[in-house]
Amino acid sequence: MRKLTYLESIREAMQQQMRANEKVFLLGEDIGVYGGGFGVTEGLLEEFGENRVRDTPISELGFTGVAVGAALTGLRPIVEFQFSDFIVLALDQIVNQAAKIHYMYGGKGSVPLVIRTPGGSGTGAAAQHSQSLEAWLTHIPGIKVIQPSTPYDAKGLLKAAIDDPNPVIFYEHKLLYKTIGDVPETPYTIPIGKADVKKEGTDLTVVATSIMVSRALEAAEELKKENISLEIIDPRTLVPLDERSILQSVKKTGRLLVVYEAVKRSGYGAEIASIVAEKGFEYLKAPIKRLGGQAVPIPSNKKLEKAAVPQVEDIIEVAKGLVR
Amino acid sequence: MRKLTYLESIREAMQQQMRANEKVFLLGEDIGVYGGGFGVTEGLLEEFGENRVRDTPISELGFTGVAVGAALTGLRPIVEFQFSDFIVLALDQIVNQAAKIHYMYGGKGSVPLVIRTPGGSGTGAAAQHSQSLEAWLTHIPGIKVIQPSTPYDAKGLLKAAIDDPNPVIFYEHKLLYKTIGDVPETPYTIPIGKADVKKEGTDLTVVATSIMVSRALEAAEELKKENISLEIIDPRTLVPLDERSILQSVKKTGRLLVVYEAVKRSGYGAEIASIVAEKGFEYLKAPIKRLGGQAVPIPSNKKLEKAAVPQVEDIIEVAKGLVR
Amino acid sequence: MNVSTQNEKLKSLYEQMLMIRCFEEEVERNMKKNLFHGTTHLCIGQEATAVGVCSILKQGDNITSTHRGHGHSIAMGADINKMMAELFGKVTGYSKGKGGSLHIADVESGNLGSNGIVGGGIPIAVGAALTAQIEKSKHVTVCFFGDGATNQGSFHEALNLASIWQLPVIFVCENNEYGMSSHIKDMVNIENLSSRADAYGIPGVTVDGNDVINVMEETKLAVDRARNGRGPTLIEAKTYRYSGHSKSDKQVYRTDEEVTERKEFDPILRLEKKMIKSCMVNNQELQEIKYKINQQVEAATQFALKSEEPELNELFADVYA
Amino acid sequence: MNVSTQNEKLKSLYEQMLMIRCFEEEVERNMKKNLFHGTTHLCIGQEATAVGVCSILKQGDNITSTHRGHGHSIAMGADINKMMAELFGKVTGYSKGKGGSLHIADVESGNLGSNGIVGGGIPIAVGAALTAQIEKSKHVTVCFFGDGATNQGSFHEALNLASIWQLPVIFVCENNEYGMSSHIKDMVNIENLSSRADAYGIPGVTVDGNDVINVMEETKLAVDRARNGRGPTLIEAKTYRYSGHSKSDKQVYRTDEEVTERKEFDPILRLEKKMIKSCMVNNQELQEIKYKINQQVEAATQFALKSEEPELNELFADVYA
Ligand SMILES: Cc1ncc(C[n+]2csc(CCOP(=O)(O)OP(=O)(O)O)c2C)c(N)n1
Ligand SMILES: Cc1ncc(C[n+]2csc(CCOP(=O)(O)OP(=O)(O)O)c2C)c(N)n1
Ligand SMILES: [Mg+2]
Ligand SMILES: [Mg+2]
Repeated sequence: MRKLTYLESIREAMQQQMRANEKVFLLGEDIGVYGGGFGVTEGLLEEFGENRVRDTPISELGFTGVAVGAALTGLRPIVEFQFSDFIVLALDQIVNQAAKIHYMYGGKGSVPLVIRTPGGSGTGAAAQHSQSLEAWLTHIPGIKVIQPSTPYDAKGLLKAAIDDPNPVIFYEHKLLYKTIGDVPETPYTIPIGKADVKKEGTDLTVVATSIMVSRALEAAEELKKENISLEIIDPRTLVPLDERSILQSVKKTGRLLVVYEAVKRSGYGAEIASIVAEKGFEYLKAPIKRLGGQAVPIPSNKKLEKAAVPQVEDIIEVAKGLVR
Repeated sequence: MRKLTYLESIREAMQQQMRANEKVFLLGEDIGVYGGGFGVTEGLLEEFGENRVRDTPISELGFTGVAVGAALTGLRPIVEFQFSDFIVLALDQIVNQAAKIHYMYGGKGSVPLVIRTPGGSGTGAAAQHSQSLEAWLTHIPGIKVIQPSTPYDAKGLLKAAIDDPNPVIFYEHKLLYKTIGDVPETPYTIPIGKADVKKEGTDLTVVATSIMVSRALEAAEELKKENISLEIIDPRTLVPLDERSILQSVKKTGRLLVVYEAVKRSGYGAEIASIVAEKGFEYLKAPIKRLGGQAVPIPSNKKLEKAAVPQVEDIIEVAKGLVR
Repeated sequence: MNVSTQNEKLKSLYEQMLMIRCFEEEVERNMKKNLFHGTTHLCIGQEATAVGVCSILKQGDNITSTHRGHGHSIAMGADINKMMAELFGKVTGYSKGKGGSLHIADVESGNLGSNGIVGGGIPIAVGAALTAQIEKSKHVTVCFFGDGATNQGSFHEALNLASIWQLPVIFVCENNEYGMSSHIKDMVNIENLSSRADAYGIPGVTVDGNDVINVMEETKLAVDRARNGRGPTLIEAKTYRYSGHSKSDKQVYRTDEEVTERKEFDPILRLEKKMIKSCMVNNQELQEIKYKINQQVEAATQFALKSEEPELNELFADVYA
Repeated sequence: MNVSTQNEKLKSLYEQMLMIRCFEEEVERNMKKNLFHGTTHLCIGQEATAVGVCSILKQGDNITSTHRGHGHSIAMGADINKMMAELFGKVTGYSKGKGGSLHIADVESGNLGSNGIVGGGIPIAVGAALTAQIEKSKHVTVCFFGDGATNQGSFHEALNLASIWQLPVIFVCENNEYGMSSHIKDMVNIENLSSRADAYGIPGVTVDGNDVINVMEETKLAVDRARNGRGPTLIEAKTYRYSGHSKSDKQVYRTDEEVTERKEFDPILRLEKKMIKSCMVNNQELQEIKYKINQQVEAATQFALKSEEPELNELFADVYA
């Protein structure tokens, strides 16, 4: 099948939706001639013009609010934040406005807004450019939160996000942009709220998100040699969450490890672990383990940066501890 | 002993620290002649003057940044947000600046900043004035998060916060302001990171925060009649968290219920539940339950507003289910 | 327009302003009787701005409003029964009782909503104007906000965006001199807030917000510019709030004398005088109008009282579209 | 001051500017060799602003800087060995290798820090000025930021706060015409960013940011006002960035011709000409200065290369003070 990078598949999803629906347009800093912070929007200005690919000033709160207003009046904006850390400047419009309008207005008015932004560490960009704050948005009713881990998932989920009548946050990962995978050319939708079993296994359920999916798969390869069989589940969408797939897997394996890059404390993995501790308790043969980021700002030094978030070796070690 | 309201005890803590240390000053909207959104700062302008009790424009991001800069250069600002929902506008300064400066600068420079703000629902103020977003801040390394539930705790913890060399978020609760309790007049400190067993019991550990502590105590009274004995633990400070006290209690009771007002999904109760699911697994005789806010924006209608967050009856019902 | 239509127009403006006044006074009575759960922000004294501005708008135009939004909603033709019911938290209200006073909206009719966040509506209005520009609909958006909101970053970012894209939006700052308690003179270091328009290269004008005619005239110019693709305008309407900021306000930050003084410039009385002077109406007719309108607002309270509370399942409805 | 001291002063300004230029060129070489983990933002072409402004400051004064902050740090007297070591992520760096290029700071010496958030440092500078006012220390704070930052809400809120409290802070906008790729002409609808000062009732002035003397003169006036309790000033320094925005910049948004054109106004060459014209130095002396400085920056790279990586336990240090 045709191969695309994660970055290209995101671009293609936007391109195809923009061709299909002229209400879809892009808005963000340097997304035009520069092609966006990481090059995701390269070429789109040429095809769709300045009216639909809008370079904004450095005004995150302002242009996010503009997108909310445009969405409320019938357009379908896709906003890019160069780094997900900058969402922090626009949260009033995302959390107090976009997420609540439909409810506060008693079911009238909707905000079909997509926010795309790369999270994660690994580029040496330090504490203000490397955070993973997706858990924050999962705490807010009225928003959907997506975190694709493969080129295939990225394209199908972004189409779903653009077609969705609600505000959707689409978390990309800097280190995934160059990863390659099979991606059909024709548009397709992956339903929001459906997890994907990335690998079947019998001894331990590993729920991993974003970049951690590939690290978990690597760990699984290693552990196979020691006859330890991991089942790896990628929720793909955090809100809504496919609890059933996770619980079914834990029912089978009796063990759960949740792996995520965000700071372990109060990360979304805590929600997943808690759901299983409540609804899957009788399946459990061992404590629920979480592997998450250390409770430190992300340092710029490469060695420390790597040590700040889970790596393949960490997953192997904890997995062994759980099955033994 | 002398009785004070929760509100008065907070005011007294500020007043005494301002008398003891002229580097302490207040800044926020309408904290002067108006006395602050809920009257907490009433009278302080008269005693300390405009230089130390500063009314700010409606510029949450700006005045929070000003506080960060003042703290970084040696003062000890206490910032008031009229409603905790508005912190959302200032998170860049709290999360990207204040929380990370000491680390990003390699241990040089510190930001002794206190942010006081009321969270919670129950006043009919609707979706943009009733949120409980404390879990967000607990996810950020470099900040401490405090959530007092009684007048006594409020005074001692606020003193600790003001004396602390780090940024501290101090979450008050609108419905607690008028509650009354014993409060010594002389200044005292409650160490940050020490939970309080609000009631001893044997059948079920209930970890409750803020307004939920008193609701849990009420529930315990009711359940006593049915010979169900709850042990109620108030962490008081979410970061750092007193894990030991919680685990010890679960070891004794074998059962855990976590009760919090914030939206259940991704609330701090998920972190507490996950810690016990990992480190207290062998103590558990039953699934870990969480009672949190429904996944909805807070509605203004009184009946619906009440139904959106845990009430005494909910605690009673879930507690019974757990011990039976 | 000829004299008689002009007179009709004036009369309808008067009735709208009076309706806002009487509605707010009824709300104040109900609030004092503790009939509401939650607070509300009254716009008594500021009626001319809402009515003067909205009288210029056409079908398809939009507004964004604030926490002090009852007047804007009524000036956009809101049903006062649904408004009062919303304040009572009843299912017959604009938001089925789930939004309350702070969140009254009627998107279809162009009211994109009140807002509980000071400055929160400003970028949203710019977004609505962007839709109009992209869809070439010729519709304009009016963005209401207070003097205090001009110190929010959202004000700065939104006005700049509207200017560089030359969007059809009119920024209407209702300068009632105070935020909650702070006087605008202590919160900015400039004479007129309208001068902030210069920072964005757009026209700025200060009008007497208690003179409905003045408000209309300047709004007309701004709306015409916007419709013709000539971009945004900042209008500062100087006015004054009579009631406290909200339910709990003890008003220690101003004197009774000041308030009494300001009432001499009451927008409704001024229009009344004008209408009587030009013999458009006589006192008896005015009495009849007032009687009629008070009947309507009392009926609104009755409607609200008779209405049902929302069912419990409403709690879970409308989280997602 | 008399001629000879004046000449000495000029010469030291020249050496500082040259030091910044050579340091940045060395950084660029190291970056091209992929010796760094992470990106960096060079200020080549903008040296006169940093040096001209900081030359006016005294012991105890503070600055806040930006992502493009190497020049500001050097102008504040930073140790280039520690700076280079920081870029290499070594424990001998200003932040023990944990902050990198974006977060170089030296709080004791008055550098309150570079900042990765555009506009993030502006309110922080105002806070430092508030400390000076409350403690009556007579110290001033200089706040550096770019043209793009003037569209951030933090700019608006911070300048307003500084004005209403008349704080001793000087806002220095380095207008190098571009954000990352967007030209400031497309991002604002006004001629001079300095005119935004009017929105806050403070003095605003535009200077030739490539003329170190001009920068110094205007900064002196602003600093004197600030020290004497007469409040903040906004200085717009028009300059130009020669290198790409950061490592990854392909610079498709501007032509080589444009860049070459701009280099005619090079701040260092202009000062060089001036110094030679006034016979302060001859070409040979200049060569010696350049040689000396290049020795120092190469030594900085050597120092960094020889330095140790931080220990793993450094990961957990410094989270809390
Ligand atoms: C972001 C934010 N900060 C603070 C508040 C609390 N608050 C509500 S209204 C108000 C004063 C607003 O003043 P102004 O903009 O002049 O409007 P007015 O009340 O005079 O109509 C304040 C501080 C809020 N609702 N939102
Ligand atoms: C809040 C925020 N938004 C976006 C960015 C990404 N970014 C880094 S530098 C830059 C351009 C800044 O332009 P300007 O303020 O003119 O400074 P210059 O780079 O020209 O020195 C952008 C968009 C950021 N770091 N922070
Ligand atoms: Mg006002
Ligand atoms: Mg620039």
